[in-house]
Amino acid sequence: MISIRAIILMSISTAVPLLFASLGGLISEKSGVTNIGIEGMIIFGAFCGMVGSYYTGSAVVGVILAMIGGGLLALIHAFIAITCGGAQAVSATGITLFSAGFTSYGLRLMFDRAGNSDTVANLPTTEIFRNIPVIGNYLANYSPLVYLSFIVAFGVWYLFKYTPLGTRIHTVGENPKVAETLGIDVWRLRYICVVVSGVLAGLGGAYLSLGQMNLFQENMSAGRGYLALAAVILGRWKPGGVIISCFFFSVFDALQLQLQVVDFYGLSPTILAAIPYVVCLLVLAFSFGKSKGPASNGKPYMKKNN
Amino acid sequence: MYAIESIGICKYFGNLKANDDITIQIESGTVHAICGENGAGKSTLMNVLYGLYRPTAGSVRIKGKDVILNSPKDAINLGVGMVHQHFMLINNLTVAENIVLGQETGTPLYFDRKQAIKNVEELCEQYNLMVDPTAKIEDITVGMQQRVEILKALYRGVDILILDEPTAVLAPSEITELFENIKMLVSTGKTVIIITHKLDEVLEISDKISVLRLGKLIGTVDTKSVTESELTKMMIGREVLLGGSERLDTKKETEVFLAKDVKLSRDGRKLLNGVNITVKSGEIVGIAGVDGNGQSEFIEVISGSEKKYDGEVIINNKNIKSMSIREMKENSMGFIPEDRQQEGLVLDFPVNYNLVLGKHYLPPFAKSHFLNFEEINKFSEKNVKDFDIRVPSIDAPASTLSGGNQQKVILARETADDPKFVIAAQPTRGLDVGAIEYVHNFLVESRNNNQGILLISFELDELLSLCDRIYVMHKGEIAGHQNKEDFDLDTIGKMMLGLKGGLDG
Amino acid sequence: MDKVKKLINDIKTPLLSIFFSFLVGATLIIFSGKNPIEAYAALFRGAFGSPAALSQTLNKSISLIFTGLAVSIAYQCKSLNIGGEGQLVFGAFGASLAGIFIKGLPAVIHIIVVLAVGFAFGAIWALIPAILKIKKDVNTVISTIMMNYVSFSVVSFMINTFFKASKSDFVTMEQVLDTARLPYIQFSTFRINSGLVLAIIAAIVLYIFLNKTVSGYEINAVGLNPVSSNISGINYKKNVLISLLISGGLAGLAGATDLMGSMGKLYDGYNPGYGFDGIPIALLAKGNPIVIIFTSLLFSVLRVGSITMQTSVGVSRTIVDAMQGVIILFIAAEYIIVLVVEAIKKKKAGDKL
Amino acid sequence: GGNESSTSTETETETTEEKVVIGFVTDTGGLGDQAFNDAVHSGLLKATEEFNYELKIIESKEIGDYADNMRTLLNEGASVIVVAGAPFADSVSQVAAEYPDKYFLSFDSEVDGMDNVSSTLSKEQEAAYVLGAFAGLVSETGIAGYVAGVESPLQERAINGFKAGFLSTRPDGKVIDIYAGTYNDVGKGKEIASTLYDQGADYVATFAGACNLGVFQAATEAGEGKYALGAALGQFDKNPEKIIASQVKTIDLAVYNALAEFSKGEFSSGIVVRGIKEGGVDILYNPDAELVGSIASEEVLNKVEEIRQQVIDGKIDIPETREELEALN
Ligand SMILES: Nc1ncnc2c1ncn2[C@@H]1O[C@H](COP(=O)(O)OP(=O)(O)OP(=O)(O)O)[C@@H](O)[C@H]1O
Ligand SMILES: Nc1ncnc2c1ncn2[C@@H]1O[C@H](COP(=O)(O)OP(=O)(O)OP(=O)(O)O)[C@@H](O)[C@H]1O
Ligand SMILES: [Mg+2]
Ligand SMILES: [Mg+2]
Repeated sequence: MISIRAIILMSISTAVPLLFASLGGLISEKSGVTNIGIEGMIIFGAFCGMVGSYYTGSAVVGVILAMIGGGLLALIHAFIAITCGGAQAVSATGITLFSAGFTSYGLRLMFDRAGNSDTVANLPTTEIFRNIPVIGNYLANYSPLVYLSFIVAFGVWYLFKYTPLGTRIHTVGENPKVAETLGIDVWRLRYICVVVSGVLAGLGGAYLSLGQMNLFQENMSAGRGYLALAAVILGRWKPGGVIISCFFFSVFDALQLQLQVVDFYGLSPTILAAIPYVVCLLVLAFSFGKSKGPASNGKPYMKKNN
Repeated sequence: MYAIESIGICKYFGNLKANDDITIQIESGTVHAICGENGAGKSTLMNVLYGLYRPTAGSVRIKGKDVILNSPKDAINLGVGMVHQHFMLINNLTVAENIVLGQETGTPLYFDRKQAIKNVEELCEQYNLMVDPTAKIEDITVGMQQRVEILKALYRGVDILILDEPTAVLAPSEITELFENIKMLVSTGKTVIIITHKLDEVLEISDKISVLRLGKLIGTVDTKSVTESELTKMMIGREVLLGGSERLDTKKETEVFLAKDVKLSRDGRKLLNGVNITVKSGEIVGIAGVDGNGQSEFIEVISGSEKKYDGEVIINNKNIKSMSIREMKENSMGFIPEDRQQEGLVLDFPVNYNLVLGKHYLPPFAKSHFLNFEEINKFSEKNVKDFDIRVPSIDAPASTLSGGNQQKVILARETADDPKFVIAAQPTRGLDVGAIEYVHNFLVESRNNNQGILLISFELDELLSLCDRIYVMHKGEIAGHQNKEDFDLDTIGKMMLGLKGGLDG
Repeated sequence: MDKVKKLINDIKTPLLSIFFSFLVGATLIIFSGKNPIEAYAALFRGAFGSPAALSQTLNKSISLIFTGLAVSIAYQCKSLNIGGEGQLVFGAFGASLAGIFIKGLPAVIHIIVVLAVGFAFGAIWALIPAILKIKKDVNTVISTIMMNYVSFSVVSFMINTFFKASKSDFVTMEQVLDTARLPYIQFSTFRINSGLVLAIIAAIVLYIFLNKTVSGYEINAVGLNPVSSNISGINYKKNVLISLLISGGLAGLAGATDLMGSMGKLYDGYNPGYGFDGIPIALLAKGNPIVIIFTSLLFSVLRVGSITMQTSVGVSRTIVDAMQGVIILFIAAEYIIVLVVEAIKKKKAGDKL
Repeated sequence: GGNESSTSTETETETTEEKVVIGFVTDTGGLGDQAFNDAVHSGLLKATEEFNYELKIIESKEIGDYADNMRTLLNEGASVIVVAGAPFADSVSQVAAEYPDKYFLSFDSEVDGMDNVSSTLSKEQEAAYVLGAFAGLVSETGIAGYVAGVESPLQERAINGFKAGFLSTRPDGKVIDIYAGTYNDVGKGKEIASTLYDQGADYVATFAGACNLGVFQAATEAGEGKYALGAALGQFDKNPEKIIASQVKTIDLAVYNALAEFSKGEFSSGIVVRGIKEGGVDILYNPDAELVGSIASEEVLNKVEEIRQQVIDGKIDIPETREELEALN
C-alpha cells in the first residue's frame, strides 16, 4: 500500500529548501535579474550555517550567518549583473562553481578532512505544536524553518499581489526604463531583490545543514538549486505557481519512493527516480499557453543618470 | 516668469555632442515647441530637464531656482512631468496601476487598487480625459495609451508637461483631441513643451518654437512670426518638398496585389471582417484609418506572418496562403515593416548584414551555402552611397544609426531587386522632414518605375499627397475608397470614424 | 596588424581575469598555511611539467572542447543548453552500442560510424527540448535540466537491464571493438589521443559554420532578433531546431570521444560533468569556437595541474574549483577589469608628465 | 578463488631521509564518503604512521581519470598504489602492467593474474544477513527499513542478504527497502529514513554512503524505540545512542595488514574474497554494551552469534539477487 501520509510528511520537508530557493529566485527574476546561481547560494548558505553554529554553539546564529552568506554571494552577483551590466548567466555560473569549491575547501581547512563537518547544534523541533491533537506530533517534528518557509511563501505571494513594492518589482522586471521615469531607483530595487534571493537561498541551505541535518556535507545541495530554478519557470513566474511547482517536485519524489516501497510493477528504482522529471516535461508539453518570464529578465539596465 | 530653463546645457555621449550649450527659457503657461531633425538632440535635452540624464555641463532652472536633478523623482517633485516618445507603460498592468505607479495608493503594506481606480476616475473627470482605469494597457489603443501617459503626469500634479513626439502614433481625430487637451491644460496655468516633426502641428499649437540642429540651438522664435518653410530651413538648412517628386503616367495594367474577403479572428475577436483591396502596378494605394482598426493585423496577413486567416490574398498572381515568407519575397515582394527596430532590423548586426537580411542566401551574396563577403560588401557600399545612408562604416552595428538612416537601410534592402509589389507600413513614422522627403521621393519614383505599392499610414496628409487611390479601414472592414481625383479630406475623415457618407469604390 | 591588436584587446580581459583569480586563489592558499608560489609552481608542473603531464592536459580538453562548442551554438540562438551532460551520456550510450554491435568494419569507417551515432544520440536527446521550445516556447533551461535527470536514469536502466556485460560489481557494457577506439598519437611518453584533432577540427568547422555560412548567419539573426528574422523570411523554428540539434550532437560527440578515447566501455553511473563544464567554457569564450579551444585548455590545465598541487604541496584541489568560479566572475564583471586597466593607463600617463 | 602468494622484497632506494610513498587514489565518491574510501583512508593513516610511510592522495573526479591519477602518483614516487571501488578493475590492470615493479592494493575491484596486484573483495551479503537476522530478533514491529544507495549488484547483494537474514528470524516480518538514488545527499537519506520509521519500521539499516548520516539523524528524531543500523566501520560515533549494530567491512584492517606485510618486504598478489570467516566483513555492536543489552537479551545475542557461526561454516545459502531471494520463500 502506498502511504499517503508518508507522501505528505515527506513532501513537506523536502519542499522546504526548494521553496526558499525558488521564491528567492522568483524575486530576483521578477526584478529582471536571472539567477541560475541559486545552487551555489544554497550550498554556501548551508556551509555558513554550519560555521556559525560550530563556532558559537547556537543554531540561530548559524541560520543568521547562512542568510548573510547567501546574501553576500548574491551581492557579488548583483554587482556584476547590475552595476557592471555583465552577462548574468556567466556570473551565476561563476557563483556556483566558486561556492562549490570554496565550501569544500573551507570544510577541509576547518576539520582537516573531506566529506562532512562535525555535528553542530541544529535547530530544535517546534514543540509548541506538540499538544495539538492527532497531528501535533507530526507538526512538532518539523523544524521551525519549515514554518518559516511557509511564512515566506505567503509573504512573497502577498508581496506581489497586494503591496506597492511588489508592483514596483514587477515594473522593474518588465521595463526598467518605465520604472526609472517614475522615479523608482531601478538599481537599488534590483540590488535588494537579488540580495533577498541570496538570503532566501541561504535559508534553504541553512535548512539542509541546520534544520534537516546537524552538519555540513560537501555538495549537500545536490542539484536543488537547479530544481528550484525549474520550479520558477514551471510556476510561470507567479508566486502561487512557483509554490505549487515546488510541491509538485517534492510530492512526485515522495511518490516515486513510495512506489519503490510497493515494488511498483517491479520497475527499477532507477526508472522510478526519473518520474518527477518526466512528469514535469509532460506538464510543460501539454499545458496551454506560453510561459513567458518578465520581459526584461536577464537584460542589464544601464542607468542613464550618471 | 519662466517655468523651466535650460542654461547652457551640454550633454556628451563619448565624443558625440548630443546637446551643445543649449539655453532655452520656457515661459509659464505657454506651449513651447522644440523642433529639429532626427538626432538633433531634442529627446536628450528633454531627458536632461526631466532628470533622466545628468548634463555634462550647464544647469536646469525650475521656477526661477537652480536645481540639481539626480533622478526623475526630483523632477517629479518639482512639478515636471514627461510623456516619452516611446510610451513608458507596463503592458500587463492596468491603466490605474500604471498611473499611480511610484505613488501608489494605500499603505506600503497594501496597495489599495480600488482607491487607485477611484482617484483615476476623478482625475479623468477633472481633465475630461476618459479612460477605463481597469483595462490592461495591452488591450487599449495607442491613443488611449497616450492619454494614460498624460494622466500619469497629471496625477503627479505636474505643472510643466513635456511631450516627446506625442502625435507620431495618433490618428488625426486623436491629434485634434490631444491639442484640445493641451490647450485646456495651458488654460489651467500649466506649461507644455512639445516635440513634433509635423510643422503644421507646431504652428497650430505652440506659442514659441526652439529649433535644434546637430546638438546646437539654432534659435527660438515666436510661432506667429514664422512660416513653415522658414522653419524647415532652420531645421535642415534647406527647403523641402513633401509629397514626392514628379508623378509620371503609369500603365496600371497588371494586378500585383489582391485581397479577397480577408477575415481574421483571434481569441474570438473579429479583427478583420472581409477586406477587399487591389493594387496594380504603377500605383500607390493607401490604407487610411485610425490606429487599431485592423491595419496591423492586415499587414501581418499580407506579409505572411499570420496564416490563420480566411479569404484569399494573391500577390503577383500567386496565392500566398501556403507560401513561406521566403517564398513570398522570392515572388517579387518587398516589405517595409511598421517597427523598424523590432521588425525590420537586427540591431546588433552590422549594416552590411542588415542590408542583405532575407536575401543573404541568394546569389551573389551566397555561393553554395557560403556567404560571399566581397559581394555583400560591394552591394552595401553601393547602397550606402545611393541611399545616402550615414554610417560610420558598413561594419558598424545598425543600432548606432539614427532612425532615419535605419529606415533607409530597410528601404534599400526591400527594394533592391525592384520588386513588383511593395508593402510600406508607416514608412515615415518618427522621421524628420528631411528624411520624410527622401522616403516620399523614393516611393513615388518606385511607382513611376511601375512598381505597385501598398502604403499603410496614419498620416492622412502623406496618403493624400502620395496615393493614387485610398482605402479607408474601420473596424476591420473597408469603410470606403476614393481615387486621387476625388480625394476629399472631410469624407475620408468621416469614413475613418465609421461615419457613412464616403463614395464606395 | 589590426587583427593582432583586436586579438590582444579581446584576450586582455580573460587574461587579467585569470590573473586576478590566481590572486584570490593565493589568498585562500595562504589561509591554509601553504606557500601560493609553490602551489602554483606545482600546478603548472602538473599540467605541463613532463610530456606525460602535457598529454594528460591535452587529452582532458577533448571532451571539454566538444561540450563548450555545444553550449556555444545553442547560445548563439539564445537558448541556454544546460542539458549537455544528459546529451553527452546519451551520446556515449549510442556510441557504445555502435562500437559493440556494428562489427566487421575497418577502423576508419567504424570510428566515423560510431562518432556519427554518438552525434545522433546526443541530438536526439536535444530534440525534446527543441520541440518544446518551438511548439510551446518552453524555456530550454528547465527542459534540459529535466532531460539530464531522465538521461541518467534511462541509460542506467538500459545498461543494467539489457546490456550488462559482466557479473562484477562494476556494471558496464561490453568493451567497444578495437576498431572503434580512437588511436593515440605517441612519441615516447607524449601520448595524445586523436580525439584532440577531431575536437579542434570541430571547433574550426563550427567557427566557419557560424561565421561564414548561410545557416550560421541565420542562427545568429534568429538569436539576435527572432521577429525581424522571421519577417525577413528566416525560419525561426528551423533555426532553433538546427542549433539545438547540433548542440546536442556536439555534446553527444563529447561522450562518444570520451568513450572511444579513454575508457572504451560505458559504465553505469557515467556522468563525468563535462556537460556542465561546457557552460563556463563557452561563456568564457563568448561563444567563439576558436577561443573555446583555449578556454577548454585552461580548464583542463587547472584540473590536471591541481592534482599535483594537492599531492606535492598539499593544497586541496577544491581550491581550483573555487578559482574557476572566480575567473568566471571576473570575466562577467569585465567592467572592473576595464576600470583597472584605465586606472593603470591613467597612472602611466601621470607618470609620464 | 585465492592465488598462490608470491613474495618479493622491497627494492626501494633506501636513502635515509626519503620515506616510502604510499599513493591512494579514491574513487569518485572521494574522501568523506562514509564508505570504503574513508575506511581505506583510516587504515592507511594507521599504517603510514606506524611504518613511517608518506601518504599521497588523489581524489578522483571521474572514472576516466583513474589510470592517469595512478600514473601521477607513481611518477611522484609512490611505491604502492591503493585503490578502492569496483570501477578500478580495468585501470589497475592497465597501470600495473605499465609499472611491473610497483605494487597495487585494490579493494572491491577484481584484478586477476597480475603479480604486482593484490585484490580484495568482500562478501557484503554475509554481514548483511547476520545484521538482518539481528534486526529480526529485536524488532518489535516486525518491520525493518533499508536505505540503499544507487542500484548496483553490490547493493542488491547486501539488500537481499539483509532481507533473507531478517526473514530467517522473523518469517512474518517485512523489510522495506528504498534506493536513495545517490550516495551523497544526506537530506534525502534523512527523509527516506523518516518515512520508513513512520511506516512502522523500528530498525532502519543503511548502506548508502553519506546518506547514512541522514538516516542516523532521522533515528534521533523518530524518538524512542526507533533505531538505526550502520555500515562502513561501524559509524557508532555518528550517533552513539541510536546505532545499535552495523554491517562492517573491515577494509581498514585489510589495508593495514597488507601494508604491514609490505613493510616486512612481503606482498601477496591475487584475489582474496573475504567474508565473515576471513574477517573481511562482520556484524559489530555498539561499544556501549549497556545500550545493546537493553535492547537485545543475552539470548538474542547468542542466537545471532549462532547464525553468524553458521554463515562462517557455510551452512547458509545467502541469496545475492532478488530472484534468489524470492526462490527462497
Ligand atoms: N544613451 C545614448 N548614448 C549614446 N548616444 C546617444 C544616447 N542617446 C542619444 N544618443 C545620440 O544623441 C543624439 C541625439 O539624440 P536624441 O534622441 O536626443 O535626438 P532627437 O532629436 O530626439 O531625435 P529624434 O527626432 O529621432 O527623436 C543622436 O545622435 C543619438 O544617437
Ligand atoms: N549607447 C548608445 N549608442 C549609440 N546610440 C544610442 C545609444 N543609446 C541610444 N542610442 C540612440 O539614441 C537614441 C535615443 O535613445 P534613448 O534611449 O534616449 O531613447 P528616447 O530618448 O527615449 O527615445 P528616442 O530614441 O525615440 O528619441 C535612439 O535612437 C538610440 O538608437
Ligand atoms: Mg527623440
Ligand atoms: Mg531620439
